[in-house]
Amino acid sequence: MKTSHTGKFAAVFTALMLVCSGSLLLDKKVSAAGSGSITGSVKLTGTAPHMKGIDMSKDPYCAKQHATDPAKMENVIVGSDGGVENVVLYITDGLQGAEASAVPSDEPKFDQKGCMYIPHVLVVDAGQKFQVITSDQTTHNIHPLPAPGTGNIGWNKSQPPGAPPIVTDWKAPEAISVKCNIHPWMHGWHVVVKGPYAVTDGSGNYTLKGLPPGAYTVTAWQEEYGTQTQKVTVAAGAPAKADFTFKAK
Amino acid sequence: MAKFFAVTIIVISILSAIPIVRHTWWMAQDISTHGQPIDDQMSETMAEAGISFLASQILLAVFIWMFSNSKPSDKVRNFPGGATTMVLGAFLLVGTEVLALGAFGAKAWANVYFTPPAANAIPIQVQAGQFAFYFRYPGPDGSFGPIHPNLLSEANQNFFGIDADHDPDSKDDIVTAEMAIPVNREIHLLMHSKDLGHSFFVPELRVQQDFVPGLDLSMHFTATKIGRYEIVCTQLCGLGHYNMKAYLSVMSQEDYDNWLKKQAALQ
Amino acid sequence: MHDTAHAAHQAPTSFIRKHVFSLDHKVIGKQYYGLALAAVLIGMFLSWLMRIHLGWTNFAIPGLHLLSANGAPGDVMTPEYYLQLMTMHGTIMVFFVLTTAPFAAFGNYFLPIQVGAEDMPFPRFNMMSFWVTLTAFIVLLASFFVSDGPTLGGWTQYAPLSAVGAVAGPGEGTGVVLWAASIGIFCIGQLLGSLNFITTTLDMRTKGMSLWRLPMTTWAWFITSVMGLTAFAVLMPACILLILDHVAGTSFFVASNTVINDQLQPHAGGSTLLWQHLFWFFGHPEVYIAIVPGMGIVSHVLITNMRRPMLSHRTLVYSFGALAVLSYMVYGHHMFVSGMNPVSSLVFSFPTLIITIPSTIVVLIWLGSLYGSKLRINTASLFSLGFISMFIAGGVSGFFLAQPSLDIMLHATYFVVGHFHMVMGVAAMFGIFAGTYFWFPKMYGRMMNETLGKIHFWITFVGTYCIFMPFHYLGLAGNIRRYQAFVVDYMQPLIPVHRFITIAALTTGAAQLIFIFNLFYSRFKGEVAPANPWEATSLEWSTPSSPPPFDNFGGKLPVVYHDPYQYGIDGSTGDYVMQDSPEQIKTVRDEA
Amino acid sequence: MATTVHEPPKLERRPATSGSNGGFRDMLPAGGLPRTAQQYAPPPASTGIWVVLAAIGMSFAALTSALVVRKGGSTDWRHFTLPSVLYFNTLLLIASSVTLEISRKRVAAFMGVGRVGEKPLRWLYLTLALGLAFVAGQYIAWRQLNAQGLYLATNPASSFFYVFTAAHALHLIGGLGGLLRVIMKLNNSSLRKTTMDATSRYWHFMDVLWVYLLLLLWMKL
Repeated sequence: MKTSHTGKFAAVFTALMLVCSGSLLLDKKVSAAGSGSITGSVKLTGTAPHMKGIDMSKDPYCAKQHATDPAKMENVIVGSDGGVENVVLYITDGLQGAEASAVPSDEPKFDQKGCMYIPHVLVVDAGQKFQVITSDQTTHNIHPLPAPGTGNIGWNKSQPPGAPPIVTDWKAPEAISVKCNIHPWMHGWHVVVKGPYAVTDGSGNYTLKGLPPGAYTVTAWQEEYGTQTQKVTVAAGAPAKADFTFKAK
Repeated sequence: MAKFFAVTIIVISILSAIPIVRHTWWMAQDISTHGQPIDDQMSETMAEAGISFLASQILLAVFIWMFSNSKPSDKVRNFPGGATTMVLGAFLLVGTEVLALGAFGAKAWANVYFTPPAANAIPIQVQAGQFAFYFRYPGPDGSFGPIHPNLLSEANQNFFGIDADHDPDSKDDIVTAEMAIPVNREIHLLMHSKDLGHSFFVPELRVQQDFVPGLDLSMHFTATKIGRYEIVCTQLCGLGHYNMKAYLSVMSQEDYDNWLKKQAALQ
Repeated sequence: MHDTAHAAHQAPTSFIRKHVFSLDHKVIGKQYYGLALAAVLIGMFLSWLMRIHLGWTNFAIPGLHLLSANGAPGDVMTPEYYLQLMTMHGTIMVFFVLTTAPFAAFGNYFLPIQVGAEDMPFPRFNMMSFWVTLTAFIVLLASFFVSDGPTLGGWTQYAPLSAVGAVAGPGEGTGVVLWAASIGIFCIGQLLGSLNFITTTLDMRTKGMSLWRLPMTTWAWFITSVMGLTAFAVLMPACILLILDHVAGTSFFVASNTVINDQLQPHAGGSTLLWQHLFWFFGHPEVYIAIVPGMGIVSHVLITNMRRPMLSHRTLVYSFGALAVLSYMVYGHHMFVSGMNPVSSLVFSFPTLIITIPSTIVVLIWLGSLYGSKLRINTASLFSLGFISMFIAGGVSGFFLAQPSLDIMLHATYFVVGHFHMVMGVAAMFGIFAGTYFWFPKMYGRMMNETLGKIHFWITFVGTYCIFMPFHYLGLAGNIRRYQAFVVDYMQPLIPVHRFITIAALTTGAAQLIFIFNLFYSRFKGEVAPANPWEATSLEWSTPSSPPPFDNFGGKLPVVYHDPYQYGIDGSTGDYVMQDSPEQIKTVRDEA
Repeated sequence: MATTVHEPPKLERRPATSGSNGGFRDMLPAGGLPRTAQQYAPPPASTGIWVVLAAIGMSFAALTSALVVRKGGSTDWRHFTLPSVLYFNTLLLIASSVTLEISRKRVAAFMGVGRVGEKPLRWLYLTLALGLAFVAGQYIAWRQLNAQGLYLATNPASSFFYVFTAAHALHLIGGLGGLLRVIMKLNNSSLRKTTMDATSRYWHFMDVLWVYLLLLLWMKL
């Protein structure tokens, strides 16, 4: 239930949660266990696919938001040096129970802005709450489409302008495609993982933090090119290295 | 009470008629070559319906006024001619009236639906889906590639399930979110729905046609006035129905050609 | 079966058998009326929410989230919630109000009395028909409480939107299944009802009650029940097929290569037009099922208050019959632009135009009978005259919608909404009101309060025109129905009209509360009614008491000596002679 | 009311007052009691049954048109041969109609002589048995189709086959209920001729309906 009152309350609550979670993270840092990390970059070889421009003329409001910088598809975003953005890196093997089951208590936001999803790829821990918010003055419907039988149940809800955030979570690890039917071009991802994760920046670099020393399998997921894995051994102190390279189709 | 009621009926009927007569709210201006008969038919019907409406309402009011305060001594009288008059009246007046309407209407309908598109009509394919229209122009080769349902993907902006790598016809197809047509050129619109029932309605163009999944229909029309109009969906298709629309730009021939070039570049 | 009728004739003593699971057609009639009353209140409430949303789209209706947390986050209605309310409004009003109140409720109560019978021939079926209908209603309301909420497919529930399942939108999964189940069950109830109505009219008429001596109401109910029998018998299998498409994975209504949310649907080869054909074959007769009983009631009430028989009893009856027959030949006019063969559009348009002839005859006979009458003004007669006015207003817009060429401009616009609200919605409601004010004394032995009644009438009559006339203007201006907001550029100038309508609707709706109050106030505090307050002639006024005893005529069936409406004569009792009085009089013969 | 004959005594229709012929109850003495009215008027069951049959006929007509339309438009219609057991079932059903007619005659005779002597139940039981056998046969037919991998949703042809046969079977089971009722009432001697007639009319209609359905399915599937 979200009246304006509970809405305010939710906001305050969220703030509190953020504070707490911050302290929790600090707590994590001091514990020697999570001191290790993996860094690296994800690159694309071959010619990057052409990202078509998006014509939003159907909804004048959306079109106006992109009057100056036309929107483009975000399936594959390649930096100047071939680095791929929005690649998700997470641990598929080697995590001890504690790290695997630890669920961050902060609530990442999945915003609808200028009739696009920000971020295009939202990574959450299984069971971690996240918020779907809208900054647009047009009504969107949010329609995640998990594959049947994964344990995640799909839903389809509208958010009129100024509607309170939708706070929810996903039960099982899965890469879930999210779309808006009212604005068919709107497309994003909810990537649900277990344990620590990282997302590559504009130049394809990432750092996977909070890992105790040990041997791990790191998986890189890209929406068009699927997954790649590497075995990495993390020692205390010095960050381990893992670079990935996807081949353009 | 009764007299007041009679007056109320008359006042309401006249007030209801005024906006119609003054065209306060009326059909958008016609920009099609086939629209005139429809508009004539509309005014024709409006006149006859209006007369029947006012006549019978006023008659009702007058009778209420006349016969509501009769004295006990009054005798009940029959309407001259009785029921026979009524039946004849219904058959002769209304019957002939509506059948005449029907006949004229049939002609208006026929010249929309029973005429084949001209050979030089520009083929444009429209894809309806929750909740947007997308349009495909055949490009220089003048022919559309096939639609591969399994390739249909809004996420990849492949709204027609085009496989340009394997279908030569698809290579030069142009897909747009807005419909542009040259003025005074006949358009042959090929309608396809990828999911549910939708409808293609442009009031100014005097066209409305449902999309039927699994049944590809087509329409043809000519726009006679440059401008930007709206295409709306009139068939309930889900939560976004109210926002399922696209713009229709009627352009001069050269504007159209340039526009098409620009769109081709964007593919 | 038959001995159940016997059983029905020892008056029950236990409260349950008397008032709940009663076999008495009078109690069942009242139960139907109660159901319709509950339904109409819900339906009206939904329409208020819709109207507010249409006038002020982002207006937060305080507490709306309590109704549906998903449907109204922060009390602002979502598009899907609007459509869900709209669908429920339509379904509730058409099925559980317009079909139950004038037909099942009044019919059950008065048809047996008017033919001079002690009860319906199959009382158990009669009881079942009510409880089945109630079940249907509960099943429908249940869909408000399932996770996705009720279906948003509109009361016509067009396939494939209604058949592909939850992928098509909120409520298109469980919601549709519940809807189809509810309507399927409803059909059973109405079939049982029709069975009783038809057999009562044919077999239970008392001595001397020939067919031509039946009152207009009985004729209307009889004709309606014949329509109901055929129409609902078609809708039920359609609903079953729809449910199968959902739960059994069949493909009756879903075409091949349907791609929703970038996913190729597992259905193949279904015909989406098939649903429309099945539905409208039921749907158009349904319109007449809603309105013909109203016509009957209005004729009955008017005759009594005009103190004269109709110009021609028989012509009126024949016209009702013609309407019934034609209503099956015209259903295609709902599908002019549906992709049906344009030739068949023309074929359907002519019977549709011809149906105006019997309708006109009915109206002209009403008007012609008003002429030279001795009209008495009371709430019942006011509502009857209001009915005629509404029926005319709603009828003439049929001229437009019967023509395919104009349907191009008017299909799926507010013009259609205005048309059917006036001609079948409000007109039928006026019939129900007329019947209520007219028969209340018989049903409860007390008069309804006339002052409150007249206030109720005036606001309703004027309000109705303020609501539904503008609908036609909106339609002409191209305002599409089933839109939850008007983001289309050319519709935005029309929003003020919508605000006007909303205000009118809220006012008119509020006036209905006066009616509700009047019902309950008069039920207990109203002045005690004389045996025959309206000086009417038909048999329901010959019962020994009001309300009538358990077997209607106190153990002695009446014998009928006269045509139903012997008014405007010099009888010993006044200007009328009751059907069952043996008094010899110069009969008022009707012409034609 | 142990063994009272409920048939109306053969009165000639007296023309009611002012030349109007009223309801069937014109035969009733003026101002008769409702109870006696019950006795005199031919019970509405005989009218009611036709109403019921009309409704059922309508429903199956609707399903038929659905089949025609669905098949007309479709590219995915896969023909299959009907399980031969259906033809055997048809014979069973026709046979049951015959036995029912025989029992109807017997019952009429039995009631004619004032319901003395042995109650003619044998043929009724036989009809009941044949009816049950038919339903069982239909079930076997479904099993055979399942064995061929033809289920409700396999393709439109099989969908319609199951819908039609199931709908008919349900109605037929209703008929079986009617037969049981007749047998009960005959046992406690409260059976009315019209109840018997109504039941048998329903049963014969089911019979005819099935033959029609068989032809339809045989032609269309």
